Amino acid sequence: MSAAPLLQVEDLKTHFALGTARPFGSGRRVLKAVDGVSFSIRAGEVLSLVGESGCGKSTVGRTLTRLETASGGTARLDGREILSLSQSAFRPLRREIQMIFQDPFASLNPRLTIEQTLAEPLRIHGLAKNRTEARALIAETLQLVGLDPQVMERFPHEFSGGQRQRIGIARVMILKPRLVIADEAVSALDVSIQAQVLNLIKDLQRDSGVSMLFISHDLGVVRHVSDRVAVMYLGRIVEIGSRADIFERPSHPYTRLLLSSIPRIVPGRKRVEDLGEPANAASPPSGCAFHPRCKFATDICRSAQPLAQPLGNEHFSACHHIAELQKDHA
Amino acid sequence: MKLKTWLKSAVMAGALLTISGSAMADGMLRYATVGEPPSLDQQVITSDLATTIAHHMFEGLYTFNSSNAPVPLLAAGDETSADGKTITITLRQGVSFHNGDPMTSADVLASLKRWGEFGSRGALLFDNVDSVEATGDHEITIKLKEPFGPWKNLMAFINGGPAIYPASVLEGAGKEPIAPENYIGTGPYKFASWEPNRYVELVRFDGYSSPEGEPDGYGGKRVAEFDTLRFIPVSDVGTRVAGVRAGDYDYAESIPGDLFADLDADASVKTIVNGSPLFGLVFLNSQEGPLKENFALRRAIQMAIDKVPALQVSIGPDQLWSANGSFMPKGNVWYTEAGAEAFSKGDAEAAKAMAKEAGYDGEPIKFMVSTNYPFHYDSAIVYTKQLAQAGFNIDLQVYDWATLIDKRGKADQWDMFFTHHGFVPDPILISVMNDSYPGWWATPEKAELKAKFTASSDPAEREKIWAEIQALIYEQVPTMKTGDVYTYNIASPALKGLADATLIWPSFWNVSK
Amino acid sequence: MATIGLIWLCLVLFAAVAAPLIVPFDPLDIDPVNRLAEPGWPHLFGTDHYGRDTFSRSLYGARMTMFIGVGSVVFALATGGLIGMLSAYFIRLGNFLMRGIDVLMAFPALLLALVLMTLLERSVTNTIIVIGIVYATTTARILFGMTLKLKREVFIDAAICSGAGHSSILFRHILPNLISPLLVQASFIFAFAQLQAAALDFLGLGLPPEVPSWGNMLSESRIYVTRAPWLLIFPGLLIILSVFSMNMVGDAMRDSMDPRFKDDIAGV
Amino acid sequence: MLAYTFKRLLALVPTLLAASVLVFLFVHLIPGDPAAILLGDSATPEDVARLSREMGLDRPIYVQYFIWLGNALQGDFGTSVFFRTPVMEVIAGGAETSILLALLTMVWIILLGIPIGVLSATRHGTWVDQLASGGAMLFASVPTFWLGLYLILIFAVWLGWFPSSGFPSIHDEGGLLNLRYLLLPSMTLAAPNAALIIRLVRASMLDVQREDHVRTARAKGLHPARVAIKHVFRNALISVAAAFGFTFAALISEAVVTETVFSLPGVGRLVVQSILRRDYPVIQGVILVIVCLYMVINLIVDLAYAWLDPRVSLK
Amino acid sequence: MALLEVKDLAIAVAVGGQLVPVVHGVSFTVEAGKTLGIVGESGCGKSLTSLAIMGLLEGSQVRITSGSILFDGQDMLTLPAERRRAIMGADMAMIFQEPMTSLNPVYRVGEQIAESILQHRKVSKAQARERAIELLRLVRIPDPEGRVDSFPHQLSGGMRQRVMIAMALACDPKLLIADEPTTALDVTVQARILDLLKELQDETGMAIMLISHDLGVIAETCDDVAVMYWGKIIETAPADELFSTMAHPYTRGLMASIPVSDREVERLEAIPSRVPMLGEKLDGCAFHPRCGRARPICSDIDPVAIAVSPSHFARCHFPGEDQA
Repeated sequence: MSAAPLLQVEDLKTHFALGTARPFGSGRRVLKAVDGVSFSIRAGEVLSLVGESGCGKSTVGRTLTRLETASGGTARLDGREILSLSQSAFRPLRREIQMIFQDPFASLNPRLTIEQTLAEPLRIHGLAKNRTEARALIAETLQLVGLDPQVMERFPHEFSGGQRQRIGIARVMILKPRLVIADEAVSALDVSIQAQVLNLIKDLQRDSGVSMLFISHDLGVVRHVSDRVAVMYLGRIVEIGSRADIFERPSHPYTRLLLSSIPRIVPGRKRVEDLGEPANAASPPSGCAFHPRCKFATDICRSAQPLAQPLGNEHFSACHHIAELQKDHA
Repeated sequence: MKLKTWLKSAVMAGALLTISGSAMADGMLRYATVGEPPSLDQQVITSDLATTIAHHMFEGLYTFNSSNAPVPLLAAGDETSADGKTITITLRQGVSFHNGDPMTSADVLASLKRWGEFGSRGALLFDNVDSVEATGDHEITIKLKEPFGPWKNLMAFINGGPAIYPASVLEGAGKEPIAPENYIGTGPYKFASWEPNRYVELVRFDGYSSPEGEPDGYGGKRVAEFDTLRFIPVSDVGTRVAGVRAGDYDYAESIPGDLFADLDADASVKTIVNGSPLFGLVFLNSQEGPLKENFALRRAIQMAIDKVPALQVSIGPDQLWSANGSFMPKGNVWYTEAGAEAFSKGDAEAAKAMAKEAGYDGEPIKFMVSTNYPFHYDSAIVYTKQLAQAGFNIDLQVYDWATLIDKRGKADQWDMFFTHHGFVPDPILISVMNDSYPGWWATPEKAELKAKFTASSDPAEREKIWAEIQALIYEQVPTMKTGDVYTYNIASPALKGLADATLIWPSFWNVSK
Repeated sequence: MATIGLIWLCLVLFAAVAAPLIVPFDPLDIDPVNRLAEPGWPHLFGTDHYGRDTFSRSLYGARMTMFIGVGSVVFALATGGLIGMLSAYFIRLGNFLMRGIDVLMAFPALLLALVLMTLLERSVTNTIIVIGIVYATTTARILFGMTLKLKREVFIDAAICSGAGHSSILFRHILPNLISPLLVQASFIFAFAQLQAAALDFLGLGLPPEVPSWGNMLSESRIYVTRAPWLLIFPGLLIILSVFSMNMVGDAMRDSMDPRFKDDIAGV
Repeated sequence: MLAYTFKRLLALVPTLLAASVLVFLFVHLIPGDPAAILLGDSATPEDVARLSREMGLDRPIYVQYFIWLGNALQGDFGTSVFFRTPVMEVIAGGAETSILLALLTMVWIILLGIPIGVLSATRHGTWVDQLASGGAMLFASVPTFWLGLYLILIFAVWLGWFPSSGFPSIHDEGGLLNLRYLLLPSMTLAAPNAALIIRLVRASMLDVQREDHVRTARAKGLHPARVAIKHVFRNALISVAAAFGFTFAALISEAVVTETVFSLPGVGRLVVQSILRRDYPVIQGVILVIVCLYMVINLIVDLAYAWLDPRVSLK
Repeated sequence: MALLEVKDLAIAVAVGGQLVPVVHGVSFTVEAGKTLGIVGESGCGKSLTSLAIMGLLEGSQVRITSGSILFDGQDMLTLPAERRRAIMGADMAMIFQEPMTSLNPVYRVGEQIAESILQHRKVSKAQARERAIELLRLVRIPDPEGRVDSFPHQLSGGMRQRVMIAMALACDPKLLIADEPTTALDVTVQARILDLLKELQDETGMAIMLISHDLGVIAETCDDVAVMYWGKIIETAPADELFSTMAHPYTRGLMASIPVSDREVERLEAIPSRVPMLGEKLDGCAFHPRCGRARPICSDIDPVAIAVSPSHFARCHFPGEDQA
């Protein structure tokens, strides 16, 4: 694998102000949705970001596409810093970073035909000289995602969820981006349809060699599509590593809890003990945010935030008790 | 269960509210007025509404009897010197103000002086007055520069006239109306309260000293039968009518002519026609614009108008209007037909020809009218049509009264405007006689006749001069009279002692329920 | 119900357009001889105190109804809609503009209209503007809210990701989605504008009195409630029917666009 | 709660200030000179100019504004040009009528609007519902003054059940019985507003009926009436409460007309009359008081909202 | 006798005055103390069926057109409303998918639990409150004395679902219908709720009817499973038997579509085409347009349930064929 990553994210922070400012108050309460996240994606690689709702995984994607404003940190696409660009300076770069959204019912403008929806990015980025050329490109892309080009005259409400998600993917692929951020791209779909779309995404990724940040809460889906996996908990990455490392040698108590919680068809699952429910992101626990639910937790976990510890082969885990956990594997 | 009890008590409360209707307040007269008076200070305020209320508490030295002749009220009598320049008025004794102080010549002197300086109509008399002095506790002497005929009429006309106030109230009083707490007069009712927007209330003055003699017009004996007179503003005319019919008011003023037939036939109300008509006036701008000094053009306009349809439309039944060209009503001493043949020709062809001769080239003539008085507006609509038929380009501008009054003071904003004029006992009081009244009619011909008119105190001669003035008005057309309008009021049939016709303002002494 | 409303409104529209062709009398023609004539032939709805034909005036009144309705709707939607939409989209500008709207909205509608009307003098245009301003404020509020919601829609995010600029997002993505709520809003403004205009006419601060509008007809004949009842009944019923119809049509439009009714099958 | 109320009150200041400038400007741009009106028809322009000067109406408008504002902050809205009494007194005189009228109207609205709305929603789609919502729509389409005229004609003139117009204070002779003067006006005023509340109660109950928690309540085996009142209506009340703010504004607007029709000595008619008289201080005072009142009502509605909906936090 | 026996239940939706059938003759039984899982994709009619059993379709545009629902020997469909309500919330209780919206936001959770108790048991308010606290403790809510006075919005999703369960258990039901009880929850929370349900079942001996789209959830919790597709039950079997030998091609396709976290597959075997909508018209076997092994007969004739084993039925003309 090449050394220079396509996307290099360092210490990314996205904070939101909660409520309105008080006239004489002591300042705003802040929700630290993303609080110091670092990772990189190489060309042609699929990195999954996994975690439960409210862990900030979607915010990472939205920040990288500049739908949210970063509060700190850097993100370099091909070495070029993108978070500090103005919106207008960033606009040409949007072609490079595209996003697939979760909800296939909401992500298409109900008032535009499929052709209008797909022609818009072409027009903006000047990728088609005229309508004929645009229509040819659109037809080609629709075929690529498994739709009949005839459908371009129709409106979104005439399609099923799976078809709409294909249209959403077509809108992304038509720009031939270098990085695709897929935010829960299949979680709103029925199981049988989800498989179709997952297969499509996987095929397109492999054929075009596009890099991908795949954001999902579904570990099954994640295991199916990713090269590497990052696990997030309350705004931070707690473990990152190759697919095999994460699923076969999970080295963070939270990763283990996640994996053991998935209901399995094959009987004989052994649950990891869970001591509580997820904390509120607006008021995270001190120290290691996971400590109230962790059976390994000691005083240091309550006071100090653990740093990412290298476990070899680009596998990192942010846990104070990494040694004890490692013992378990043996 | 709870709901039931609730409902029951609600129904009972409702029934109670309904039954205990208008059984109360027999000692109170409830008078529905068209609105709220601006102030009750009679010396400076000329609003008829104000006088309707105020003449129950303020009195002048003289007042009018039923034939509109001045008779003494607070005065006991008067003497005029042979040269007509010195008038000595003796005051009635034993008259006291509402505050208990006796009325003396000091009070009268102060009142006359303030009126002379600041009163609305004071200047008409005081321009001719050399001096006024108290020549005894109950005697006043007025020295005139020249003999002045209308003096007693002016003194008797309480609207904007010399109401007698205590001297103490008048200390420092200027043009500005005096405040309600200073409403102290000598009349049969005294001021009780003014609840803005709600009512003005007068109560019987127990220390009242009435003039003697049979009641005749406003003269003669006055007896306050009611404990309270309450004047309630009810601006919506439909509500006023409904209110009298429903028994909520005893008296309501200013009722539209169209309802006359119905109301006259209705046993639950009594109609009272006003004895003295008011009349509409269309003023023409003598200071600026196309009509300035172009008397021929003005006569053309006058020629185009037929007043009768306007009266029919705006007033209704025949008995409530009269197409009378004289500025004073038929039967009045001042009645004259001089010039009045031009009153209501309505000849469009002739008017067209006259206008052409006068050099009229179709430039717009701005005609201002207000909707606050429906009869102004209705008449103006008819005139506008008639004038258009005669080829005049009339730009009808409709404003509310406040705006119109504001605009008419600015000579460049208008050419004609519609207003009306109440009955006055002496032609000198008619607004067009005032040089500074908007329209600003002040030709040398007028000045000459006016001077002669005021200098004479011989009634016959004054009538003759007035006829000349009226003819001049029809010739120079500073204003056009639109006809006499006999307004009428309605009353509850329960009111006793009410005259069949109102002299000028309704009065409620000698009236009971 | 809504169909009947629609038919009635079409009739009103027809009367408004064709009034000059179908009226039996000139609505301004004064005829003192025939004043206050009862309904019958040739005066179907009787005559008023000028002797003007009430039926002809009613037909011309339909014209005014349409003028006032359409005029104030267009004014309110154009100004209020734009302010609301831009305010929500450019939220900084919005905080400022919406403050202004708040101030205007602190005045009860009719009071605001009264004061403005006194200020501007009575005329058809001014009546339209004044009523338009009154409803522009509510329209701005509503559109502000709707645009804020639309702004959070995923397809807007998608458009941003495609690189769409402000004008494209505003007019290509947001505005088309506001059309149907705007239509519903328009129908209610239309209805309320009629009542508001009639109230202004009644207070003597609406259309110039010579204009044959239903409100003016009511206002100038209110004293004839017993003397000539037809003068109040006909224009009154015309107003009620028209406002009622417009409300019905608006209701039907709102129901048909409301997504919760579409969700019924899937939603149980 | 107190802190929140205080904060909200403080936030009203800029809006009020802006409103006061607007009021002042509007009022002063109105053509017509109060001095001229005061002096009546036969006054000459010279008289008018003199009085104008005495009243300070010839000073620059911003000077007049600051003088007025300074006094207003001390609770002094100046003196009525027309009545020559303090504006506050004039307004206070009208306040009793208007407040009683508003209260009585609210009673009607609540007594009629809420039960009929609830009935209409629970009988959704039946003839009861169609009658109620159709009737409500009809009443919302009737011009207030038209309704008022006919109510006077029928109930005061023909039947003689209620007084036709006017309102003697309840401190006057007759006491509380004088409230009967307000029955017809309050019914007139209530008609369109009750109609709106009926429609609103109905619509929000239908909305709440679709919510999941109503299904939960039904799954408990509760009687449908109990579900309708305790779960559906109670929750619908939240959005209905918000509407009472708007209803109040509508009430003020329509009170102007109703008070005129019934010749009630209230604040609404005072506005119209003062505009016609060009009584600037009163117009300014009344409008500003109404704007303040409206804002306070909105604040109360917000507080009620928070009280009704525990999800709304005042902190 | 089974606790719940549903026979030939057919449901239709009124659309513009016409009844569109959406559930086509569904039959199954729930034994006392056992768990039946109903699994299917969106629009298969599983939720409608559960609402019909609970009696919650009343007043909507949905009608039960035929069939019977025997609960404890009584036909819920012919029972007078009064008596049916006496069963609802007492002997038969239900929890729903959306814990966020299924609780009334304006009442404290204690009041809402107590309401159920007061409805069915003659107890005082204070006693009902005591019982509510007890129930909160039963569903493992920490600090039940404090939580009883919380408003729903002050609780997390998992906590709210626990409150829902407590409410359902208020009158010791014989049957608990759980409609997608964990779908809206995070996976760690889901695991805890499922564990709780199992423990409660062990403690109280109630029967559970669990509706879910997640085969994993069904496999972990249920004794028996019914698979629904387009308003029909297409396969029923005891859980272990179903997951070892799937007879219907749809069930098999569903299984193969799921990416699982415990092994890696290069490519998922997706079922082609789209999920049919409820009320759509389909002839023959409803699954034939998507079935890889459809033959002419499949598009003409709707198959009946065929016994694969004594307790295992599948509605397929060729059940069990191509079994891997």
